[in-house]
Amino acid sequence: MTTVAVKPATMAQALTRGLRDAMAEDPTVHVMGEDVGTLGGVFRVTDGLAKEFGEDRCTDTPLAEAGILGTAVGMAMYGLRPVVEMQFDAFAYPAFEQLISHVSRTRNRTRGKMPLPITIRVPYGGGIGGVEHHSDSSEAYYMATPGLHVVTPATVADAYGLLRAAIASDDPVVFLEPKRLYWSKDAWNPEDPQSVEPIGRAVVRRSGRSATLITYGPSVPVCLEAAEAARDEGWDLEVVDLRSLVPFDDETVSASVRRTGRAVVVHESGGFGGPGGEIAARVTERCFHHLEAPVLRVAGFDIPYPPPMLERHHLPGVDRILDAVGRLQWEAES
Amino acid sequence: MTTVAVKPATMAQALTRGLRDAMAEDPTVHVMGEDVGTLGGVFRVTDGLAKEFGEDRCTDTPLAEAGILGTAVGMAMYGLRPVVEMQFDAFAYPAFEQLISHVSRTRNRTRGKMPLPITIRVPYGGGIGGVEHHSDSSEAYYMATPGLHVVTPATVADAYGLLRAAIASDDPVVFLEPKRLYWSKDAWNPEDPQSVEPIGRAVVRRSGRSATLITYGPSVPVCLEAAEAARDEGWDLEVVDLRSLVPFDDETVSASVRRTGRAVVVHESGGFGGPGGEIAARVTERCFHHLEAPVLRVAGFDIPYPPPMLERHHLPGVDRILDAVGRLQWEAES
Amino acid sequence: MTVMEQRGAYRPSPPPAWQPRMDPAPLLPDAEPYRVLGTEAATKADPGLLRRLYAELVRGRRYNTQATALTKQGRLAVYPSSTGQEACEVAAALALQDRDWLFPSYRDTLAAVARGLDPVQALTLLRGDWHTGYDPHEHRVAPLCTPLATQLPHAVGLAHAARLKGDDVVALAMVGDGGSSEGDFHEALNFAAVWQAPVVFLVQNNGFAISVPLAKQTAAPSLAHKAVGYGMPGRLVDGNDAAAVHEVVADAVRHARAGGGPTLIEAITYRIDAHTNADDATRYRGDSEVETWRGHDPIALLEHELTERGLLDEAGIQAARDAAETMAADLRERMNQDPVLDPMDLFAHVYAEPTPQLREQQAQLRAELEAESEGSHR
Amino acid sequence: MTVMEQRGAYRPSPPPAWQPRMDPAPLLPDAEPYRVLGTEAATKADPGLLRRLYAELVRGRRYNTQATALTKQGRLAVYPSSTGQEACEVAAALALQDRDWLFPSYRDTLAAVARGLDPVQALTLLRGDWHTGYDPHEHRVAPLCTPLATQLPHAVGLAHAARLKGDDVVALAMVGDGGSSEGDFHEALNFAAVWQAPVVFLVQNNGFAISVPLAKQTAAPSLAHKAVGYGMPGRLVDGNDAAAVHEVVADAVRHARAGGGPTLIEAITYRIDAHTNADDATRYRGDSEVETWRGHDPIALLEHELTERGLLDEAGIQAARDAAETMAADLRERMNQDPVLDPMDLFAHVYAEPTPQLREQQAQLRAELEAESEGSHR
Ligand SMILES: Cc1ncc(C[n+]2csc(CCOP(=O)(O)OP(=O)(O)O)c2C)c(N)n1
Ligand SMILES: Cc1ncc(C[n+]2csc(CCOP(=O)(O)OP(=O)(O)O)c2C)c(N)n1
Ligand SMILES: [Mg+2]
Ligand SMILES: [Mg+2]
Repeated sequence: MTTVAVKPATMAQALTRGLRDAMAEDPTVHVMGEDVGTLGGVFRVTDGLAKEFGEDRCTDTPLAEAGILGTAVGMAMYGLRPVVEMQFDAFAYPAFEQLISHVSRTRNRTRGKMPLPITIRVPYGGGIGGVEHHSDSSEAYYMATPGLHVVTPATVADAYGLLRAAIASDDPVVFLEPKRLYWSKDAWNPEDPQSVEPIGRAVVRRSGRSATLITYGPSVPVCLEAAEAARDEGWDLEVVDLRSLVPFDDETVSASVRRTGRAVVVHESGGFGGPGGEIAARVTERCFHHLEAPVLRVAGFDIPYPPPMLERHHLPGVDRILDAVGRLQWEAES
Repeated sequence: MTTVAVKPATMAQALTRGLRDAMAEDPTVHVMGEDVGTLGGVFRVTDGLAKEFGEDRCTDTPLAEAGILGTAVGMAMYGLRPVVEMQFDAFAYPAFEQLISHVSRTRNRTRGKMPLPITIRVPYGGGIGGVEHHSDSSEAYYMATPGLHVVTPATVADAYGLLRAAIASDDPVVFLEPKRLYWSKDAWNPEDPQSVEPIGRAVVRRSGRSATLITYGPSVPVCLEAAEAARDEGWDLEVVDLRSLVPFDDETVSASVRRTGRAVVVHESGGFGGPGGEIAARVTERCFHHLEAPVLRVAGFDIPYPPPMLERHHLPGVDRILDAVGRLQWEAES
Repeated sequence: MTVMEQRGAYRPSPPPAWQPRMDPAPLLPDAEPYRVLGTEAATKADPGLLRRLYAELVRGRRYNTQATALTKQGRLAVYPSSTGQEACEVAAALALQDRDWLFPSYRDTLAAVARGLDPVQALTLLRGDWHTGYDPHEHRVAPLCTPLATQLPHAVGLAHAARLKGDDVVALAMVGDGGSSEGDFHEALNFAAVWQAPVVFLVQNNGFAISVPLAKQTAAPSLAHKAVGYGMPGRLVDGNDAAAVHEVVADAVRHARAGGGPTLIEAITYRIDAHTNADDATRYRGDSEVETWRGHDPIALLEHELTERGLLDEAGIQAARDAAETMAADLRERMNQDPVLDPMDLFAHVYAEPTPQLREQQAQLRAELEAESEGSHR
Repeated sequence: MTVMEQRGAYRPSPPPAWQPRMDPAPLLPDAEPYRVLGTEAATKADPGLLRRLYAELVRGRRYNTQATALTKQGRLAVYPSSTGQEACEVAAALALQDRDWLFPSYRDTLAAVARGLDPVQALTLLRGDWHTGYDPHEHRVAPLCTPLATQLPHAVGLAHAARLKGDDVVALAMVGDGGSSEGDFHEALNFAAVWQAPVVFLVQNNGFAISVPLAKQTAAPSLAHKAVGYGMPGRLVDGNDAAAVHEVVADAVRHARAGGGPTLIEAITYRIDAHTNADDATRYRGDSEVETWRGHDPIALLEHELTERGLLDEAGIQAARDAAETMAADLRERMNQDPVLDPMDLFAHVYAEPTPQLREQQAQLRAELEAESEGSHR
């Protein structure tokens, strides 16, 4: 066994590596989307793939998202594993009919005869100063659509592992890539990537006893930061990174909340009708008698994503999270 | 004051009347969609409007939902009040980009300079033996989209009142028409329709002391039936009809749950990521110390809408509601 | 370099050469729909093929009437009849090879049956049973597609995938005149042309989208004229002339198989029945229009040609009729048996493996069903 | 009536008469893009108009360079330059009347400014400030549209509404070659043709959609050829020839205003700069292509024509340049001032009245801001 130096890699690099390894291992994996070929994608995640595997395996499509996903459906029907890139979150909307009416349902419609192993990569979320339509958090739509898996990495290693698992899945997976973590770095060895995590397992990123922060994707680092800051207030916060919104890991989440007795759900997507409602409701159903306070939510406001100059007021930050933790009825304890 | 005989009318008739009265009162109201003109719509809700107001006011459009909603946006920009019909729930999906990226955001984008008073009528929900794509409950998508109002009537009078309020609203309103209530009848006098209710107020349809059923649209009659059946079990159930999902009437709902101490949210839409999560979470946030048990949810399963021959197993019925009520930890009481 | 810096030195060059990528003329459809029956071309048609088409048309018509009858008996939830359009349905399907794929819309049960699908399995959707009662891979028939035009990009993707794999498979995608207005129509045709995918698009222009007549659907000279905007050939054909439809589709299939790329075909036909059994066509069209089209009936047209030319006699007609009756009797009988559906199957194929959440719901339903069967339920 | 009953009595009638609704020939674009500068047609052009176009082009180019410079100084978040495309931007905008509407895409700031919009207000979106910094009704300029092609149906709807109201207003909708692949393009053109709405669609074919060249976007002879599939005329024009663009757009606007319906215009041009300042164009195209197009620069073309014909002298050029510099200096100065945004405005225009939920969130933010300003926050 040789020890390889572990150098820091960015999440974008890990994703590129994930696509490359999947394409090298499985000739049915095809990457397609706007600008994914020659340019390597606007975030360079598909960089080099067209060169290495040819334009038939990594294809610049015409500019039409429903067409991209719709043709991917047909390709999957013939046995390919398309990995589709939607250039930005809000530009996936034109493909919603194909997504809801076909991608999510064809396996069910054909009684298992026509599975659609399609991975839909969606760079998502705000915090990068993007103009309108470039910062949406649209996971609520995907979660409400049975037949889809919905996953989102928060670490460099997960970006690789979850992407490999998504591409290997025989079901369609919406793979949400937190844009503002693309350039986040971590010690991660591309020559020896960690084993692929199965889809559907949450992970405790930080153990704590006072309360649980339930979060995912771009909000994970924010929650970890909040947990550090909370030590000054005397709180020892646990942070659970969901990684997969569908399927949902009730076991890990409930176990944590039963331990701590208090929970705050944190995400960037709008609060009303957003993922937090589902999460809070199911945690409450399962842990009611362990709860010292209602499960609270810290989310984006219920507004269209604001312009860059105001986004910091919209995004859940450390202070807003600590405020919510402070409202977890600590008086009850003493 | 003359007394007029109050004859029973169907919900479909009340809707037709609502459109007609709105068009007669306000020449800027235009109805448009597939088959709304000559045919009067596949549910005959627009019956007679083209004849009375001309094809320019009630227009058979080409068959393209994004085009219908997109041109409605332009018409609204010029001062009209388009009332758009989506033929069935699942056929609204092609219009999602226009809905999310423009309809819901143009007022905000233009700092109030370009309001879009568009009403989007969507016949929705199951229970009518419809084949696939004709029975979806898609309210979760609409609720998660800030800038839209989302309303749904459960009674003949509300169908008229809410539709008038929706058309009069200066904001876009997604108006969900429960298909299986189209032919439900009620004493309602079309010659003297009740005053128009403002959007955003829930109503207690049945008072009770044991627990609150929180519901809307097609599930309201089911909950009322369940409440009757519950008397045999010794439960006196309160039924709250939300009528408006956005804005949400926290006041009425919380007041009811504080009174009863227990609640079940009932809807036909899928449970996971569905409206019930939001409702349960916000009720819990507001009523935590009044709750004897977690707020439970009775919803459609997390599956694509099933074929007619199996839909009765999918739809929340009286038994399933009573089962949930039975799980509201009544032991705690004694 | 600002404008002013450029000045002086600058001598404008001619515009970078503009070249249309191809001559549009050959892409344009003929002014008249192509016909075979009753024309010189009919004499060159293969008599065996014509007889086969005839038998299938008769069977197809009988299928339509039988299925419509089944709606009245409550054995079908709904049936969108293709009476009057049998030539499009049948001749197009028969123009395919076995290895080719068909992408039907909800109205195209007949085309699916003509490809060998079991007539009962083809009706599960419309019966209220599970959507796709057949294995799409068996006869290479995609699920009957309800959301209009959404099957077109599927056909393009499948054909493209086959071509990448080196299989000489062609996909035939069917859509209505109304469906041609959807964005998916546009995107599918464009992808097909850019990729030179082996797809044939067949638009059955039957004059109506439910109640909406063609004139409210498009202002184009013909739907086939849309082809030029994608850089593919457009063909117009008399959709009630089975021989003509077969020839035009077979040509396009051959062209696609040979690597020539996609074709858009518009077949001019007419929907004799209402949109479905639930529709009342008298609300939007007059009887005289229907009568005119009855005078151009696809079966009668072909029967006339065949009998005039001595290729079909009373016995042959009777044989076709008998075969159709046998099919109808079988269909009737089998459709009169209640299908047995297992409610637990609701969870079986949402994912390859049910999620933990679905497993919980499965358990809940199982308990409910047990309670129900024990009669212990309320 | 079954097939067998029909038989005997049946004599097939000819197919119900097929008539193309119009002759497609006049709808087809010419094989060569229309040009004015350097041709005979230029002598007939109005010198005043040409001079006005020239001044606006010079100003437009300066706007592009200034805005790009502002991105480097961090004063703009992003700028999609239209350098090389100024003739399309400016000439098209000037072909409109005051009462007409412009529906620009995100690249068309210049066209909006040419309509009289304040140069700073036109940039709020790209600065990171609120999206639409101007009142769309004031200069009849719809918000700059980011989701591609989605503005096209808006233009159709507005034009249709105006026509219904009896106002002789025309809408000009701008879109790129890439945007023409979107379903919304198709649906908008179809609605416009069916409704005979007074809209003009101007496709700026600048050769690329970010990195994707036209050949991967379409296989059509030209994008203008798409027009025939909708039943509207298609026109091809040299997009770097301001006089030609103005004439073709003005013709189409007149045609629309007179009730003739929509027109699709494809302007052949080239994006000299990268897609935006954030893009690296060297990854997908070579310098020589760019150089070729620099030789067909819209400003130089017009300047050459005007000076050759004695309609412009050094003083005139200097005057245009000075005006452009004045605009640029003003833009620079005003863009260097930090805009003051009120965070509470986040809730002001989501609805006509904030919902109770938004009022709660408003209160929360207000409390946070107060705590922050009191320095009492963590
Ligand atoms: C996306 C979508 N919108 C609306 C419908 C409802 N619908 C079913 S059939 C039909 C008319 C279709 O007309 P056409 O495409 O001409 O096919 P035909 O029925 O004539 O065979 C409509 C509007 C649908 N199925 N899908
Ligand atoms: C619906 C949608 N998909 C993707 C994008 C991302 N995007 C922005 S510009 C662009 C290329 C547009 O090309 P074209 O239409 O030719 O216009 P150009 O940039 O050349 O002016 C893309 C893909 C978008 N804005 N909207
Ligand atoms: Mg039709
Ligand atoms: Mg372009």
